[in-house]
Amino acid sequence: MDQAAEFRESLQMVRDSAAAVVPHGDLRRIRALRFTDPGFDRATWRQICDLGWPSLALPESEGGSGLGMRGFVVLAEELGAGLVPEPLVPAAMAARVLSGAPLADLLAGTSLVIPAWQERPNSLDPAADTTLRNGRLTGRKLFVPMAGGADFFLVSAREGLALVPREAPGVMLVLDRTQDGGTFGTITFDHAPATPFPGNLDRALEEAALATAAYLLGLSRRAFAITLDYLATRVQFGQPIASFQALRHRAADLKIQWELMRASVQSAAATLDLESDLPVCRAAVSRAKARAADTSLFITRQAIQLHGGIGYTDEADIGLFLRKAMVHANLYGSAPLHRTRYAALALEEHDA
Amino acid sequence: MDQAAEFRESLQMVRDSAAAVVPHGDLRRIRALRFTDPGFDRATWRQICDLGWPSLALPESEGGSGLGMRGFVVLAEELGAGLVPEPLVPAAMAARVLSGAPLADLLAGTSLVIPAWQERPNSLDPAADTTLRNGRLTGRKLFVPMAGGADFFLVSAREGLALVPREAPGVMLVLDRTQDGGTFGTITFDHAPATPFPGNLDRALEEAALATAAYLLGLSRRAFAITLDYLATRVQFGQPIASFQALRHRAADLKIQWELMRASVQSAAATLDLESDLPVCRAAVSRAKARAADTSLFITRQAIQLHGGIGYTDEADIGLFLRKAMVHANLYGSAPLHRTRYAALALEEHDA
Amino acid sequence: MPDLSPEALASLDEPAFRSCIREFLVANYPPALRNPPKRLHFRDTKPWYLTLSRAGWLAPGWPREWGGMGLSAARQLVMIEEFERHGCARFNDMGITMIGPLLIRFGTDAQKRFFLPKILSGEHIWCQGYSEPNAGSDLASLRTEAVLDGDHWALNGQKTWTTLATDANWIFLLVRTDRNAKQQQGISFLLVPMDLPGITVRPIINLDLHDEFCETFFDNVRVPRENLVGEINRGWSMAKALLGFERLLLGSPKQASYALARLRLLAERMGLADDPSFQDRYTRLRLDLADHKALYEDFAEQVRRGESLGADVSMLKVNQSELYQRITETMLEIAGENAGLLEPMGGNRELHPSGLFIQSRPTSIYGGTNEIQRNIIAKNVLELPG
Amino acid sequence: MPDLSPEALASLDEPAFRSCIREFLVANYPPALRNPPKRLHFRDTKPWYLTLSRAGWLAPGWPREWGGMGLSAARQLVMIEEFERHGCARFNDMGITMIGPLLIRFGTDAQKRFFLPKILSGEHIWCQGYSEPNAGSDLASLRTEAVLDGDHWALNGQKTWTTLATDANWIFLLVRTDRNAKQQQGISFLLVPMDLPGITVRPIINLDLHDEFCETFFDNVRVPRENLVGEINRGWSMAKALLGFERLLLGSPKQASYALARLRLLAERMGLADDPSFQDRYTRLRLDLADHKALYEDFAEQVRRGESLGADVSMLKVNQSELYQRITETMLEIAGENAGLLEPMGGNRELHPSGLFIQSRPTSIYGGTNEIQRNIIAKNVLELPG
Repeated sequence: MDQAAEFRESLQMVRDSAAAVVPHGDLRRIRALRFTDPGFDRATWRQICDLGWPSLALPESEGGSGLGMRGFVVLAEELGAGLVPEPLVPAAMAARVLSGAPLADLLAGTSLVIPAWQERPNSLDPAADTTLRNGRLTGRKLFVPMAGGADFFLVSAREGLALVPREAPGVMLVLDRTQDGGTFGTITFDHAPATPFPGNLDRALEEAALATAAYLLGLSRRAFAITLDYLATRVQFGQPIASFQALRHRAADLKIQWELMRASVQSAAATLDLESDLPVCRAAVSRAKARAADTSLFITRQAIQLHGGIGYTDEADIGLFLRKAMVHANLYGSAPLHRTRYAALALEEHDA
Repeated sequence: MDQAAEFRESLQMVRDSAAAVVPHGDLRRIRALRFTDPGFDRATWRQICDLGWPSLALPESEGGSGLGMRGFVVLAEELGAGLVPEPLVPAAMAARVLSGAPLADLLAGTSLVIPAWQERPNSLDPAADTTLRNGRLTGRKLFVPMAGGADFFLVSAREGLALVPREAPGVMLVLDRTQDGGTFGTITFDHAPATPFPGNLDRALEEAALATAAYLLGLSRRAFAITLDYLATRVQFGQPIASFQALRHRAADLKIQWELMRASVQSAAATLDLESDLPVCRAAVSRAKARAADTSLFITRQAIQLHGGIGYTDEADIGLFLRKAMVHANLYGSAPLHRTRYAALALEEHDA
Repeated sequence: MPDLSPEALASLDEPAFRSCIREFLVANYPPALRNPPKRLHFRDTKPWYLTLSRAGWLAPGWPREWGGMGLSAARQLVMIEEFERHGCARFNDMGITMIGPLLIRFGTDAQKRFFLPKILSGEHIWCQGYSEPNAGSDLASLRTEAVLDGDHWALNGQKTWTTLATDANWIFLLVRTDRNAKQQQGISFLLVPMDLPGITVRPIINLDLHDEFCETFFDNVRVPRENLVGEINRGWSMAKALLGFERLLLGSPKQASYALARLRLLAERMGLADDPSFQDRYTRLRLDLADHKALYEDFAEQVRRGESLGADVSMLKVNQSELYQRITETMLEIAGENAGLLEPMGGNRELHPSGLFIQSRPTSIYGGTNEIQRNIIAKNVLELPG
Repeated sequence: MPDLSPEALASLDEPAFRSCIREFLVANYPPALRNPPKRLHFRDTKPWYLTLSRAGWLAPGWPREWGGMGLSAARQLVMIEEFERHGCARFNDMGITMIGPLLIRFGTDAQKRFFLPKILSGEHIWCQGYSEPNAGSDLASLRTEAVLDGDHWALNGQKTWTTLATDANWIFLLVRTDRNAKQQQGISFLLVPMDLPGITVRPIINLDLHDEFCETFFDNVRVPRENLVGEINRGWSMAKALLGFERLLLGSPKQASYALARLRLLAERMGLADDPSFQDRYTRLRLDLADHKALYEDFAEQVRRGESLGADVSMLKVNQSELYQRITETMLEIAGENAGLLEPMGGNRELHPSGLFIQSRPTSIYGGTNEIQRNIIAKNVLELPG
């Protein structure tokens, strides 16, 4: 077996391993966790840590799998297919930056670290107004995913990064519910005690954006599969509605769009693994994230439409996929933001 | 019969009268005139003048029908349905401005006056760099439709309008062929003798833009009708292809788009007849022209696709409609130009 | 305050009529109920229902002899326009719009005398039982069955999408009364009190997390024989005959128009009001709405002239719902992370992109999916063979 | 100049192989023929054909024993990519891509010895006779018929879309040889010299006002019996078996990529390069192209691994053609009045929006319409029932 084939096989193993947390087709756990606090299951989170997923994308020298982002997007795709609410993407973002004991605790599943970097809606800019002076952090962070379940926040400040315990004095957390049953936290830090940490979030943000695209890829795949099943099962006018050509062509279009999304995400992952030039990586991520945001909403909207009335009930699982897409499509940058960034970053090709 | 019903009946009479020049379904005359000089038939032009069409939109006091633009768009729609190449729209534009003997000669069909006002591509601005000094005109005009058949040009200059005989010294005309078999003239005036004429083209340009939208409406209607016939006739896999649901739904979409275009054009015509406020009129014209440009190309493109291979032959009439739409879609402002103008002109509605 | 009785209104010209309605709404409509984000229950709309009832304005289309306003279709449209403009909530109107007209046209005198006053007084609140889990767009598959057993119908089956069934004390049903009849034959129209033994109502939580819809189950329910309306086995023909200018309303620009104004508000909030790329998209949507309004006006004009609407009115419904959806999709796209919020942004009901996005979804499904509408256009408007 | 013989090339690694091809093209390809706006006739491409023939490069996929290069699919792809990158015109390649492989696989020794050298020498120029006026996507309706009459086939019927038939001296046909067989059975593969009595070729002017396509009529043409290839009544199976990685090429990003570069040029000429609304649209098209290339690469990678392509390769063809068309539609939209010009703007072949718009039209029709491709995806990829 050549190297490329071996790599493909390793990716397949990652994909298969996701079944540990994503029981095929059964969304009862997902339903039960909606609109609860913290919106995910701590036991499952520990299981995820035992499986080594938060560090999957790290180099082998740093305790990772060596499969890089190509491995991580395969995993994120599978978790998306299962609508898994546990905060793997933010935690992996933290793992990219942390080291020493905080990293070990995070990876052991004993201490969940969630980055809190955003101060404006629809922004990818970790530059902050938040200040860190004399070990005290002051500022306000928005849209922190699953913040209610964090033990620590990894906060970006003007002076650099800092770790703040969630329970520290001066940390005020307000939770807003999201359409998928999770939460966004708004966190106000008022002279909260904080431990400075070296490094920056540049690379971690790109990885989180791409992993979110992969999560959207997975949820779209499953939404489409459920819809195909429905088309094959639902009978109207004496025939399965899958036999109606207009719906068949729509399904073909959804398939093409999904494959474009897949190719986009996977090629961006390869770029992140093989390219060191940050603008090139950013262009690839923007391309994938813009595509994923648009296409996941397109596919889940069409999935509802193709289900007809039943698709508009909360009982039907298909709606869970739409709601998840609504929340994740704009995380780590909306499609317009990424298109604008792509236009600014990507070189024009002159070879055509 | 109430007034509204009477008016509707008058419009129907205009529509019926178009049959004089538009033989139902027979495009032999149109084919024969393609790529000839001047690209239209002078005898037909005289017939058009005999029917009083160039002055149709004028008030009764100025020799018109009193049916206004609502009447003129009905006529233009019918001429579009027949792909009539005779330059009614430019001539009517001239008729709106002219008076006295030049108008009488134009309306009698003895002297064809074509406006030459454009100096930049995709512009609706009749403001000109051309100068008119001491009865001599100097400048350069672009995209003058059917210029090869004109007897006079009605030229916009900084100092106002002027009439210039085509054969005057200092007038150089270069013709470029257009995809529909007609021509665009580029005219260079080098101290050409010219007769100043009062007035401006503001209103005339709006009317020409709207009449062009109506022409596109008509050609789209006929292209769609031909396509429906083809769908009902062409057999594949043992059935008329009209029985395939994907094509049926496509046809339904084309119908909806056509009806939107019709409603847009007809409501804009009513606005021009009933509103004196120029910005309000311009917004209505821009709305109709943007819609007509987009939709006529959409419908004719789809018409080719639905015809399959035969649609890509020059022998099939359907291609004539696509080529006509390609030329007329951008006359008197492209869709992007009109959308931009609409955004700048149209009041936001706050009543929703 | 001018005289607002139906008799007095009848003598007014259109502008005066219109301004009377505006004044009435300003004076009487509960401000808290303007533009509600979700369909309201009868507990919320009851005071308004009774206000209309007292004014004699509850049933614009019914003849005056039965307590209606006796308005022409044109005048009813004016009323609807003004109610929409004011942001009036839809109340439990099935008695007014469906059962009243049905009984007036096909009912016995006894039925009219019994039911119509109780609708106007708010004593009877009706819900509709047409759809079934396996008979949505396909009425031939209707399975809820009524079998005559002495003086009663024995009723068995299940209806779905019985909107606000939990509010209603009466339901009207299409039921199968002849198993052997083909297609839409063999279906009858039955009126059923909701408190009969054997009826179970189960609210369905919808995608908007609202309990507007219900499933209603009938298990050997015994319905008095005289509760059948009109001829037996002619239920579907009667139901169809009632489809009047109401089909126009499915294509009203109201929802898209409301959404577009909210889109602009959202764009301002997101700092995009002058963003050229947003402006471009917004202008296209404005143009789409303006042209939709022009098309709607053509159909409304038909109604005003007293003409009946053809199958082509389906075009309005398809176009409106898809435009409305494009607008709310644009909202999601520009809202950033706010697109995922369950509640309105900053508690401002006007800034709720995810809510409006979800509410726009079923408009291409209910009242016959847009796929069914396109089938209708292809068959009945374009007359395509096959 | 390095040794460019097929033998020498075989020993090179991919980058070296690729750069050899580039050098060869720079040195040998006629500059005037780069990126021709229309399909060229053999009178124009003949010198290049013969250049390739002399170099032994004409038939990359044929085995060396028959004068080919014996390249793997992966190496053939490299060659194609480099030819496309250089803007090489397509020549009359039906002999190389269709008949050669067919005879090599299914032909008799006599057929191979007779035909293959004449293809390589340019003596035989082939055209394809598959489509008929009533059998486009529907091969079951094929009606051109060959009836055995002694030592000859009596051939009657009509073929259409016989591309560049006026250039060809041989045509290969799918013909019906068994009237009673069902579906795609009963069809055979026949080789016919164009100079036989009873053959008429009529060029069809296409929408691009070019005579690329022809109709070809057969009126009692007598074709020698031995001109049948392979088994009788198995023609369609053979033709299908030849569909190899060439289906990938129908989805190559080449056309869209070329068009996108021209769109940018046009935007600059129209003063729109910095227009935000254009930029927004242009960026979307760039992203669409980049993602199409990523998808294309996945299929190309399959070919490089030596795997055969499945029905899902249809997705590439649909997506490429519609992307190409969106790009040329954008050209028309921004070109102003220039969109209507018959000839390139200012004589600059790179600025011809209307020409490219028209040329992009048939890409969603030929090679199986996109409607047929979607049928295939629904049936064979998604395996939808019905």
